[in-house]
Amino acid sequence: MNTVQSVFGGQGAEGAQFLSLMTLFTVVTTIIYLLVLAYLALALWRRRRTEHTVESGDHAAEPPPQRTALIGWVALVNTGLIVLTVASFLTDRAMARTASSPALEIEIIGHQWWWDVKYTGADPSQSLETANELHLPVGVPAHITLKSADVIHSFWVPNLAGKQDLIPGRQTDISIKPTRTGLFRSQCAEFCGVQHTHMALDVTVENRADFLRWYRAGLQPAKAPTAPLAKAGYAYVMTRQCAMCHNITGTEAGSHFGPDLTHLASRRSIAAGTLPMNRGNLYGWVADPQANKPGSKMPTLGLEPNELHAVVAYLETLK
Amino acid sequence: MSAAELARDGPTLHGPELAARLERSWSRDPGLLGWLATVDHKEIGRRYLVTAFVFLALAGVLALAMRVQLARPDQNIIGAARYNEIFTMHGTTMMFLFAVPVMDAVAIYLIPLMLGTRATSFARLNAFSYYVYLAGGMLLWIAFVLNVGPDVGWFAYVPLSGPEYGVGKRADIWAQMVTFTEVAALSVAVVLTATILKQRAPGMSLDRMPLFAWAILVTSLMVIFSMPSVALASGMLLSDRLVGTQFYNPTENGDALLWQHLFWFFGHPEVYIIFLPAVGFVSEITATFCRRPVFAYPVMVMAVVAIGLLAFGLWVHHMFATGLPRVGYSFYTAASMAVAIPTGIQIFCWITTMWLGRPRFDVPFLYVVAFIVTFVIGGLTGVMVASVPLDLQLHDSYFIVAHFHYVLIGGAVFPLLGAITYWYPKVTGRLMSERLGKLSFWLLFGSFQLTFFPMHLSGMLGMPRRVYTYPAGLGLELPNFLSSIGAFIVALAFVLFIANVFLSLRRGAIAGPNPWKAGGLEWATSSPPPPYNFAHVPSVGSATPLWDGPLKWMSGLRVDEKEMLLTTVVSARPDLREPVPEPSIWPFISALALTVMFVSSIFSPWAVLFGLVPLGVALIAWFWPKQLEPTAEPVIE
Amino acid sequence: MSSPCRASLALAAVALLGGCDREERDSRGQPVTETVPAGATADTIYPGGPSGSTVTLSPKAAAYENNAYHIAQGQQLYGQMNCVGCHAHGGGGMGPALIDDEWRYGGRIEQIATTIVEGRPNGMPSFRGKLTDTQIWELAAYVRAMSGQVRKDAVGARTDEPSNTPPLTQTRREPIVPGEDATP
Amino acid sequence: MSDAPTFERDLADVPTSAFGSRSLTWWGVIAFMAIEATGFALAIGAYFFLMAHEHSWPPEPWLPPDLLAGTLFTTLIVLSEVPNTLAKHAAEKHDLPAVRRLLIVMAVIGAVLLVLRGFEFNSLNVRWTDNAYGSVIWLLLFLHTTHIATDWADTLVLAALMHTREGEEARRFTDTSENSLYWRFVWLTWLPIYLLLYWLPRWAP
Repeated sequence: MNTVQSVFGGQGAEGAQFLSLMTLFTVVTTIIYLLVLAYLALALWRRRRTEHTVESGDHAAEPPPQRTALIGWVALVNTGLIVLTVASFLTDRAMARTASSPALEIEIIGHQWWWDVKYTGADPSQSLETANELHLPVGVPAHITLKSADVIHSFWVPNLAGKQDLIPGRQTDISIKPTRTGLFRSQCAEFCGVQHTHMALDVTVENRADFLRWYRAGLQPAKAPTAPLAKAGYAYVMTRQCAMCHNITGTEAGSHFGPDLTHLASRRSIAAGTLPMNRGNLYGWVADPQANKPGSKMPTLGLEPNELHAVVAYLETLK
Repeated sequence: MSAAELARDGPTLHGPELAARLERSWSRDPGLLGWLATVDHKEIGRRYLVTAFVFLALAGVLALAMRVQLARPDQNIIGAARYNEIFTMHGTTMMFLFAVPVMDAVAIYLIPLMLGTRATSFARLNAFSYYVYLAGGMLLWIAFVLNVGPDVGWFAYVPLSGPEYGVGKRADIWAQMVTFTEVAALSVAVVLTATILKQRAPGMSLDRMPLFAWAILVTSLMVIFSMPSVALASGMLLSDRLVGTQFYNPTENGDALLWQHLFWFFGHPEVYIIFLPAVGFVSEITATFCRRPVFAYPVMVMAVVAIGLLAFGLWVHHMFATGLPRVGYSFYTAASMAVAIPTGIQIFCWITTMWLGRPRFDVPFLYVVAFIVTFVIGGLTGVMVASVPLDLQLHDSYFIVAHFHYVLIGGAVFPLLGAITYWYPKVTGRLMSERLGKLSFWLLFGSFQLTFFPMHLSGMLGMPRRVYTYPAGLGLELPNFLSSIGAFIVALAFVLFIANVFLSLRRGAIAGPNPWKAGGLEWATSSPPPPYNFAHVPSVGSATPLWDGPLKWMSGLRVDEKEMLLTTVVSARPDLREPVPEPSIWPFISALALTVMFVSSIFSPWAVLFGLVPLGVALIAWFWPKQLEPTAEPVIE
Repeated sequence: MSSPCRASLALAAVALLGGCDREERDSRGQPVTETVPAGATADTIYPGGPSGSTVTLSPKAAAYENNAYHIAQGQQLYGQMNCVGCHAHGGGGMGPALIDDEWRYGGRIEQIATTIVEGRPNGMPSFRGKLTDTQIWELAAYVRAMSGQVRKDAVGARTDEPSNTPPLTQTRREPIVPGEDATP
Repeated sequence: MSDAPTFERDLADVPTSAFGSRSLTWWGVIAFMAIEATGFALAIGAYFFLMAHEHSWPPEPWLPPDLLAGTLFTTLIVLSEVPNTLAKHAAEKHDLPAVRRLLIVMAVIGAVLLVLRGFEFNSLNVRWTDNAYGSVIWLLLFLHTTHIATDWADTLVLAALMHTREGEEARRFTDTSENSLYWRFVWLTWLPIYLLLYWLPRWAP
């Protein structure tokens, strides 16, 4: 059973509350279902003593025990539903309570087929922007503001909490309080176009120390390349197509239309979960993105082999 | 001729001679023109049924294509763009071109027979509705073949289907197809409502009406009050895409949620519009095969009406994840839970009918049992997703795909197949084969569970809806593989069912008027019924006329002119003799003019104006009254 | 029943033949020979640039001119590549207006493509090497759509931005006669 | 059915046409009214939904529609109820000459109303492409205009019909009374739209 992307994980406070409510619902509904099946089975295969049919002449008869049974059944169904409704309402309030004291402010902007993740704090100099990855300190309630830049997407980390849509022109939010560490995978849940399938987000819940170490590393600009091949790659990236769409903090590439590449090499996947991060996939992606993610906004550049080696070498320095 | 000499049925004129004369005045002329001009509800009902099943087969093939693509992880048999087109076509065809029209088909065919009348009201409007529906279906599928098929999902959320991101004419084709099918469904709803309220056999007061007629009445009223919502929404989407209005443009104070509100205000009643006729089928089949009327008739009627009303109050449960205020959501949770009560009552009443009666395990009854076993699972998963915290995890995942296939296939297609097997002898005069019927039933029931139960699991393992592939290692391989295997067996079961339908046309046992010894009025006429349904007007004394003593009749309807009896709404006392419209080619021509107007309005908004001229001419010709000989009827009654 | 079926099948067959290129979604873009020498000049963005050869009528023009998918991509690129900065939403500003039919360097798609690749004096930067071939042609297709020279059914009525340009479907102008060079 | 079936009653004496809810076409008209009423209600719902998004209604620089054409239109359409009711009573009394005259009057009124509606479209002070406010205002006016146009065409056809020999037919009088009923529905749906289009922008804060 996978623990990376599943509602059974329950590694978030909201996820755990979902599991307990789901168990209650499953138990109650299973009992009701078994009652229905039992009554159906009995009705179909019981030994007939009395029968009220056309053949027996009194087909219109409706004996009183059945009427009281009907009233009893309605009462049972009503109580079951009331119990479930109240339980659902209480769980909903409990979930809202974790939202009352957020300690971490995050803003996620959905684009056609990738996630722009910004850690917006009170101090602008401490704000960090990354793409397609989300790091959360365990035990710290995070308040995520959700916006969309184009169509409706939906932010859903099954292991941690329920989903919320990202709607253009509106600002929605979600509060997540991770309770156990782990590596999780989130996927866009609202159909948003050709590559809705490859719009994933790698979620990492770690203890506070690791989180702060990652955060401080993220704040650092990209280091200038030293190796000659990486330098050639740097020259290509800065002067050709890459700089027109991507941002690499600390270099002239400053456009925000494509995902932020400042710390690309330290991420777990490429192109919003399309390919796991390794050298071979980097080559495959940069050489021909349209083959791996057809319809993606990243064009196939038609790089020469030497340019390809240079660019990949440079990208690998962006730790 | 004065009123007295007009030929009328009665003691002086009955039996074969009457049948021959009625046959002459009620049948249409042969050939293509006659075929296009028919207003006989039985012919239109059959055409609706055949067309709806053709669309079911087409959409089913698309489902198989999707399952092939999803059988193994990271497959690329079908590209992303093509897969999006396929699942959009599958959803749109099943919802708009199969589910609603097939229920209309059976209702159009059966309601006049069940009510003991000779035709539906507004017979020409009925014919018109079929051609408009056919044109809508052809528009969608010809566009799909021409690589212009919609790829924005069957509910086409804006802004993906809007002018900026809904590229080309794809979403326009979808929106215009919705306009076609909604005009057709509204026309049928008007026809059925008027027929049920005004044309019941004398004595069939509201509390003696068959439960299927109640279900269709409530369904038609739901169509009348919900379909304008999707008409408005798709009209506004078309105007956004073609003339630049700003309804859904977030930057010009439009709102993407306006589309979701308007669409789901129609969307949820839509799924009950599909479900309630199936409730009618189950009630009729259970009554006949348990040899007694359904237990607690008034409670069943109130349950159907309650579902009809509640369905309008819970559309926001489709929008739990859009960030609307949480307090509002809890109202919709309660409303969504409440709609489970009438359904629960109906399930209880059906099973009590089985308890009190003596069930006969023929194929229709097997489908009813399969309906109860399957639909209750779907209903209970529905109760789960009615709760906000659960829905936030389960919404837009394959859990929802499992839920709605359980309630739509389990809740509507199983009763539909049972209904077809049950009324097949009335339509064709021959019984379907019991052996082949049971084989295809068990194959379908088993493979259905194999296909759709694993989807609950793949949904909870985080597989979102509408993904054309999924990565390996998430535990999704097994459930998806099982679903794909199951899908092909479901297809095989359907092929067997269709084979049974065609084989029994010639090799089925001769059925006669009432093979199942049922109690409804439709079993009082011959199989297949003559064009005029009943030689004389039947009069009803109880809810199951054929079970309560010999049938009594009323005479006096004209013979050489098409005429039927109107009765008062509540107690069905004879009220008026209404002439039935003659076959006419004009409904077909009006539908053609409407099609030209709608399709060309996708390409230029002026077409709406210029298209009105031919449409107006055709409608005038349609409504222009037939030249009655002035002396035939005394003018002042 | 059979004759109408045969008629509808024949109709469907005929419809099958008329394939619809307006909707073709080829996101990769055929790897076509560079229409202009694409030497890796390390020049930064500056107006004018070396006067390359004017572009011959390229076969790609047809693929992009009336294709809804490419025009929509061009529309998004127009916003992203900051063409709005000088040309606004087509009304012009520092740069010339694009929604009229005054073309200093030619109104045909390949002439617009050349303008984007070469850059022009008085401020139009050269995008050679900055954008892929496909992107340049998509931008050129969208610019033509803004001036109303594109079939109305290939263009969306509005964008999801504030509505300052009249809807594209309402700006109907007679297309420039191909072949006749529109430079004044 | 071997021998003659037992007959309970003979229906020869049952009338063949009647007015009001006894006639089948009355139910058809009511059903279509229900459809259009739902459509209008939802369009008005969309109006309020979009209004909630604006800080001011109509949004800045746009002015509310001018009152002249709209008010003229409303007074005329309300006044048209007089000939409309007369036509309905005349039809129910089978008074053919009166019905013929009144249908002509209604047709002329319909034409004048459509001309006034043209001026109304001109006096909205906003284009449908300007913003959501403009779009929803044009939508409401366009929906009601199709409403008037369809009933006007129906009145024209009915007027022509009543002038032929067909006019004496009992069913045609039923059609005329139901057409008047539908016209009553047309101007009843106009009143709320008139308030929303012309007065709410002036009253709203």
